Amino acid sequence: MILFLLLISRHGKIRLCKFFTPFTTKERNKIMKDCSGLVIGRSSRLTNFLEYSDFKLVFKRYASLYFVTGVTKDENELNILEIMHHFVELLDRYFGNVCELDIIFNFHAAYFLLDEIIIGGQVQETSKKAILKKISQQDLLLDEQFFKDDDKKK
Amino acid sequence: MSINFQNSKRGELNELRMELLSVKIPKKKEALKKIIASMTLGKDVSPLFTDVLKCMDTPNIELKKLVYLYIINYAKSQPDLAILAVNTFRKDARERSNPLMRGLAVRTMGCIGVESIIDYICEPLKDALNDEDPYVRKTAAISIIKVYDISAERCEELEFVDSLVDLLSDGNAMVVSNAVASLMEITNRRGKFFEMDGGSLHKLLTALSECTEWGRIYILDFLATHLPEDTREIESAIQRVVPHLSHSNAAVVLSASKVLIRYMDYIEDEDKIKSICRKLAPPLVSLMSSNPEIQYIAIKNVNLIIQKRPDIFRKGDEIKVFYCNFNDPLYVKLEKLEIMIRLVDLKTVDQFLREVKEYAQELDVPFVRKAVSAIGRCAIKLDKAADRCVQALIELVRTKVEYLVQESVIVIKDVLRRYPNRYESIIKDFCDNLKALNFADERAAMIWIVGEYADKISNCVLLIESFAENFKEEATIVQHAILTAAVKIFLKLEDEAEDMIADILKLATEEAENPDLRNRGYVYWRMLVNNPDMAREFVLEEKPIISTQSENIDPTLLDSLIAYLGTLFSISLKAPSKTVISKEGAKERFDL
Amino acid sequence: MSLGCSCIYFLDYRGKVLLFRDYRGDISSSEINKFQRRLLELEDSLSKPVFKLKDITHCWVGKNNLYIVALCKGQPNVMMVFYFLHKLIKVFEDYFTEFNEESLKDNFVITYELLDEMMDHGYPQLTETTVLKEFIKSEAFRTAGKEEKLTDIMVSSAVSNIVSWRPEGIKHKKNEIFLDAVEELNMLCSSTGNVLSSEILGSVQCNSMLSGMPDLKLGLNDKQAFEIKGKTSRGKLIELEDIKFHQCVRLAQFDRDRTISFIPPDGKFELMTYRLNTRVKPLIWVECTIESHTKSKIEYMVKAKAQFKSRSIANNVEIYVPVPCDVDSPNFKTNTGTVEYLPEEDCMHWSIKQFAGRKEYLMRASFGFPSVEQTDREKFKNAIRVKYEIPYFTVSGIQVRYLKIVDKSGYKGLPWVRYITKNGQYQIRMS
Amino acid sequence: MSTMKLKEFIKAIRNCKQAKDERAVVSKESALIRNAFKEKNPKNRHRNIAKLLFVNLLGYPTQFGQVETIKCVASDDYTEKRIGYMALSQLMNESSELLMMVTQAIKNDLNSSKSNFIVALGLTSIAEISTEDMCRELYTEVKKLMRSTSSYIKKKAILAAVRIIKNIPDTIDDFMEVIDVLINEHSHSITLATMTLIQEIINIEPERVGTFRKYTKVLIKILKNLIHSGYAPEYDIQGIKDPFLQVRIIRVLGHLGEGNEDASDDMNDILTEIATSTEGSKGAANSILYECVRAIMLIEASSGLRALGINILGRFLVNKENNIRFIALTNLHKLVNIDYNAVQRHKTTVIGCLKDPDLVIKKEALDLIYQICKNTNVKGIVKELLNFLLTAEKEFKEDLANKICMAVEKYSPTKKWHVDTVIKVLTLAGSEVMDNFICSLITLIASTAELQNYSVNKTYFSMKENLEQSGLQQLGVWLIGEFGELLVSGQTMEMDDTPINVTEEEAVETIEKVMEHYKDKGDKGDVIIQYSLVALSKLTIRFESMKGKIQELIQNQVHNPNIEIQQRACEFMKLIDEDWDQHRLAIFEPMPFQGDENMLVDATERAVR
Repeated sequence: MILFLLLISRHGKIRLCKFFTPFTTKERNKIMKDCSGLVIGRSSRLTNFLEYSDFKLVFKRYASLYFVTGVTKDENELNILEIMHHFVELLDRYFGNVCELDIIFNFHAAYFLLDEIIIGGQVQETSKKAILKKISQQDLLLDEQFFKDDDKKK
Repeated sequence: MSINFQNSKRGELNELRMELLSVKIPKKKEALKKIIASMTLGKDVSPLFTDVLKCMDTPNIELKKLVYLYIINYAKSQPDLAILAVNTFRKDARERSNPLMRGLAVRTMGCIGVESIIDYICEPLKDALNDEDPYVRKTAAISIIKVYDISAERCEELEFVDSLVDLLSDGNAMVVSNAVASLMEITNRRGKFFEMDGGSLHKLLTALSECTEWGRIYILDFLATHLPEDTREIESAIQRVVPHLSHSNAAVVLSASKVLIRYMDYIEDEDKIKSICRKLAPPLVSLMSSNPEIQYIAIKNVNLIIQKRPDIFRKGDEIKVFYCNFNDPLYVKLEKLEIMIRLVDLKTVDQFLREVKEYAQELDVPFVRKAVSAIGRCAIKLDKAADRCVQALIELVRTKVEYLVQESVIVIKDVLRRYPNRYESIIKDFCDNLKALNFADERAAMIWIVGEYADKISNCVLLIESFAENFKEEATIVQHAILTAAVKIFLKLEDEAEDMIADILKLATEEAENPDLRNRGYVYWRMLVNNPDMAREFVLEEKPIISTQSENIDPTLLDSLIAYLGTLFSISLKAPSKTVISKEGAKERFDL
Repeated sequence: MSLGCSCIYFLDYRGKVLLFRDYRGDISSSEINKFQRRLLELEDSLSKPVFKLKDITHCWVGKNNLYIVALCKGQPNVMMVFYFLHKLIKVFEDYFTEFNEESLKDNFVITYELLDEMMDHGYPQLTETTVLKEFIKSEAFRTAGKEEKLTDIMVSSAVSNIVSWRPEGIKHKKNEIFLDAVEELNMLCSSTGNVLSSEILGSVQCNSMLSGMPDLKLGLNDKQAFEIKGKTSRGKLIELEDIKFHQCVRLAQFDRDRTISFIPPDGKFELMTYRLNTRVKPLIWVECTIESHTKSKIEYMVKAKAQFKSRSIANNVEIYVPVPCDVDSPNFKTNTGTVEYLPEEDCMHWSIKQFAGRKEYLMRASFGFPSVEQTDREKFKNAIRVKYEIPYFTVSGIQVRYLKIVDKSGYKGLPWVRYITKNGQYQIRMS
Repeated sequence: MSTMKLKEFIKAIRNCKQAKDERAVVSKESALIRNAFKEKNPKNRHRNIAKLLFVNLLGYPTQFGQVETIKCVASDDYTEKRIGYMALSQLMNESSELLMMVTQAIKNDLNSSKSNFIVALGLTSIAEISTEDMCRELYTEVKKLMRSTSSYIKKKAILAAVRIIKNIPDTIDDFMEVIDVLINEHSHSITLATMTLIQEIINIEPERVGTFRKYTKVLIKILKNLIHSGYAPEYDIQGIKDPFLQVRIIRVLGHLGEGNEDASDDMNDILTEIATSTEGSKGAANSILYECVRAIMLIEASSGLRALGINILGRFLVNKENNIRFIALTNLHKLVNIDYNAVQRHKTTVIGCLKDPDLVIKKEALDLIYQICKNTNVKGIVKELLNFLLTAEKEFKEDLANKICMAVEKYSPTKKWHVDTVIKVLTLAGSEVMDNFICSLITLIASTAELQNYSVNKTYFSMKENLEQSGLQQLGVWLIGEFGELLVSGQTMEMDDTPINVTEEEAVETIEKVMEHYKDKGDKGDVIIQYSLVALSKLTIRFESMKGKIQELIQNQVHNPNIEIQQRACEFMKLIDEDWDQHRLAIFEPMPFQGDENMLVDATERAVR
């Protein structure tokens, strides 16, 4: 299973973090700090996997963001790369040509999207169409005021 | 980057080129500013070199300076291009009406780092050395190092080094001081070649009080490495240097102190020495109210100075100056603590302890640890105050804060070594906090204490057995500590500890892989079998008492460091010769 | 031994190079990347200002979101390097009024010119703004003025003179000089009111607007000066512990008979600094008691007392008292001044515009806590900081007895003198 | 009260140039939010929580928002609820007491009839943050929802169940019957979730795999249908049909076939088909091939199928993408014990991987090479590895040096070769080699009489030229101490048969130099000084003439602040005293070594004698 997913900027800022299983705050902070250190600046030609503590890190850089997952040792690393790509494509479709700024200012939307793709560290839906449909239905339910205030990019 | 720029923005370069060709000077200026802006961003604008050169021949000084800036940038990396400008430089260097221009030309030419430049530069440089304007001469003086760096041989051949010596007699102090800087740098390359006589000393001392603050540093540093031979000259030099302790520039103060401390070695009159020492203290203390960076350098240097001349801070209350402020950066705090330990004496120890205990409550763990160990080091240093220090340590241990306990154990071990059998009563407090000892060093220290004070610790056998539970997994240092402690306990308690010693010796000889540990095990075993009384004499013998002397720098090293106060040597505490030799050896990165 | 440095870099807060000047060309341009990496690895407070990587020494200073880094080879005089870096900042401040990323970018041409003139081959040269301004004009001045001819700009006569800080031919309509004697009181007190350490850092700031090449003599109530000259004084004499002078002051003469004589630079400069170690009691004493401290509430009683003569008044008194990091619902009661909660500094800030001597004021504060406790709530007992200014008053009692101004043109210059005392590092530990 | 909107707040933070500015903005806003919470004003509550989420992302404390988060979850307003749920997993870890408070609210939401989305929020939070107690409270609801008519709810309920069984394994029985129904549903997401649940049950209670074996045929059919189905854009990735689902089913099949011939036979065809016909060089295809290989290695595969699997790995090994090569290396590693010969065939390629600039690949390749090592090929392999040791960068050097030592220790055909090789490693990377290899080398030499002369001479000359290699010095110093007389015997010949002459003086000087070099060099240096002291004291009985010099060297250490060094120095200073001449001989005799049957008896006897 996937234990956590982090989006880290080139400068080491955490843009999104989701822990699918409980970690203490101390553990979380250590993971975030270590991951930034391990991943940033790694040449894209090198392997996208690293051993870390008693799990594996699978990561990939998309534009200015590093997508980093920690997965259990029994996971299929290549499949995890595909899952991350799945997420990236969905972000892209939802925001329309997504960039780091979209995720910074609409981090909540990115979390909502993630909730429809992965639950508890397991893939729950592989159809992009189905996911986007459910998301737009939920967006309709949201308080208009909330989004008007915060002016979601469409 | 550069390829990218040329390909996609060829148009931009062309545009700039057109602007450079314009007859209107403001337009040219604008173009050059843009070029320099690109240069600043790291873009390659060298394709414009020839076009820029064409603008060089202009009566407009601002434009000219812009061209110079451009050339300076490429002078080092692309000397072949830069040499194209050489004719204009030569012309500018002969520009009679404006010394600024001449200076600029000589200065910039020296930056072109190819040997062939020397052929072009030697004549204008010679002229410049004799120029009527001091601005040109002071620039030429520095330019000689540049030529020396390009080719030392040619520089000697052309007698530039000798001209430097002549410049020491120049009427302008700034010229003299720059010549001194050059001389010193060349000395650094080829060894000392200039002997100072009374005449040159006098000239330097005259220049010293007339030149800029920076020039004073050059002259003072020069004096620190070139000692006059005659004691009378030394005394007169001292007299002229002392006033510089009042200079507002911290580097002048430090360099002046350096000269004084070195020269003092050659004075025999104790009163004179005392009077100089008295003058040294206040300016050094004042450095503590500067920027943190300057404070840091100053503290490091003060630490050396007071090792050399402990009587400088005689008043006794100087220690207060080094108390840590809440907002001092960590690197300053740590160094201040070092000085505090050096300065603390029986008069100030109470304040010191109050102060350091305060630090031990702070949040910054490295600082707190250092504060704890400072208390211990103070105990070791001051026999009569040891009681108070130990009491302070006990208070800290009783807080049960993990890192306080850990650091205390390590330092109390040394206190016990310094004062055998004086503080056994405190051991109980440490025995109550064994759980906090997470690291090998602390455990080894604790085990040593148990072994050493076995007769005072009723459950010492049990303690050693529990430490030995994971014997195989323990760090080697802990294994050794257990072995030695077990032997000591056995020698003291005999029968009571028989089972334990058998177990431990078995662990150390039969089960251990480490030959060193096994060696030790066998040596003890054979001793015990052979002649237990002999073992008792060897193992339990009182060890020479450690002292704080070991914290002092070796006197010969200290003397060589004193000659380099203010420089990197004084920060890294590496002996000058050693650092130079171990150029290759210093591959690994080390922090200062 | 080489004293100087090889190159100087200006980096933004992320470590990106804004501009640099390579003086010696003996250090590869990739070296600065190592500095950047170290910057990212360590927080400022952890990184020492000077460190060595292989054979290259890095010296750095941080200021206004910028880093100024000097790289050196061999054995630089690091004290000189740091003093130069600070001087550099000072000159840029004089030129651009502010020293920051924008001003540097806006003035990069002048910045290069200054870097070229202030240092040659790693050796500091001319660093006095007044002198530099003679031949490096600021941008604003340039555009306003007419186009310059080669002959228009000359090296400052100061370079050729023995007086390297003052050009000839300065003219002022009114010949005046202003002296400010400013004293900062550094003080560290324990919570019980014991003064742990205290010192006075004094300085005499000048603003000279005198014509020609005036020669000045300053007379202070310096005890040693009176002793040397065998005079007696009616007023109080003080013992100045360590005096440092601007380079214009004739040090040898001072050393001989404690006469402060000098030809001043034009405009503002710091003539001298001095230090006194006399024991003084805190001018503003703050006592802070935490009256109750529970899981849901904390209450403070803060008492401030002015311990100086009643005819003096302290202006802009600001008292900062630390509070736990997660308080809410601040509530303050006081009859004097205003109080606010400064969450960004985890303290409350009590400011009193005017605080007369011998007066005492009281303030009570209470805060609530959220029900879920933040882990480091209890770690708030830092020092209380106090800021203030007291005009017409110096702690040391320093006095300017006279200022003689002699110029060969014979004009009569007017000296003006002011006194002020301020806080320096002024901290009172909290119990 | 703060009036800043979320977006403005984020902007304000982005405008900060320095950490301290950012801290200031965050603390001010946090203080305002604390106040707003205190005032119990629900207006803007969700906005404040959203801001706290951002603050949390930046790494600042947000504990004070926990109570309010719970209120949000319990709110009737959907927006508040959704933000509240989002905050739940971000802000509330560790506070299980507070989580208990939220259980009732989740229960209500699971039973909500208002909207499926509300039910979904509850289910998601169970899957991610639930504690054991929460699971007990809520599992009946989850079980019910697993039979929901909405597949949207159903799939989430199944995944929530995955979490529940992890927290309370004894609920597995309750879920088994549901799986019987779920397995026959024809929906990608339901099948996917069901596979995940089965997988998790097998992980927790491996013995249950037998019960699931009855699904083998159904699963094969589902997989077959999936592969053979027509083009479905919804599920197509790079021309592959739902790779996520394929991977999941194959993984479960692998478990079902493990140790069971029948089930393995059943899946032989489908796995063969996937292994041969999955096309495409992209990630999706490779991820399926990889999963397929894993399954093949797990089940009782036919020889043909196994060959196919090994073939795929062989192809992976020469792939230009590092990720794929990495996969090949890790899996060949697992294969070594199953099919050594198949792996051994790739030896040259694997050694070639040591040239890769990628440290991860290098380390993996090194591990694999070590696995391939046997008594028969160790010499050849180590020879190649030593070449790499010359050029290896620091990070890799340590691994490489120690792996070589491990291989030598385990497979060395002769003792002499063992000694030669480890000394070579110590010469090239002596400061990287772990202590235990040096220790075992010493043991080997000490217990092999015929090698002692050779080893002490060889080491003596290398150590003089490699002062920096601490490990080599450690070895050398020990050998000189123990076998010093062999070094100065003059009986050892060089290659050209000239005798080697080392004097006692030279030998002691060598130790002196080592001690000088390693003084004040920290812990590692102290260890070498400790070794040196022991060596010197042993030499007092071997080099009588050097006693004075040795005494001087030991005397230098009696003030050493290191306790162990001081202890040794003091003991040895006493021992050197003439009074103890007779005893010294017995005490410093060569140490007996393991393998010496009577080593203890021996030691005591000799000591007594």
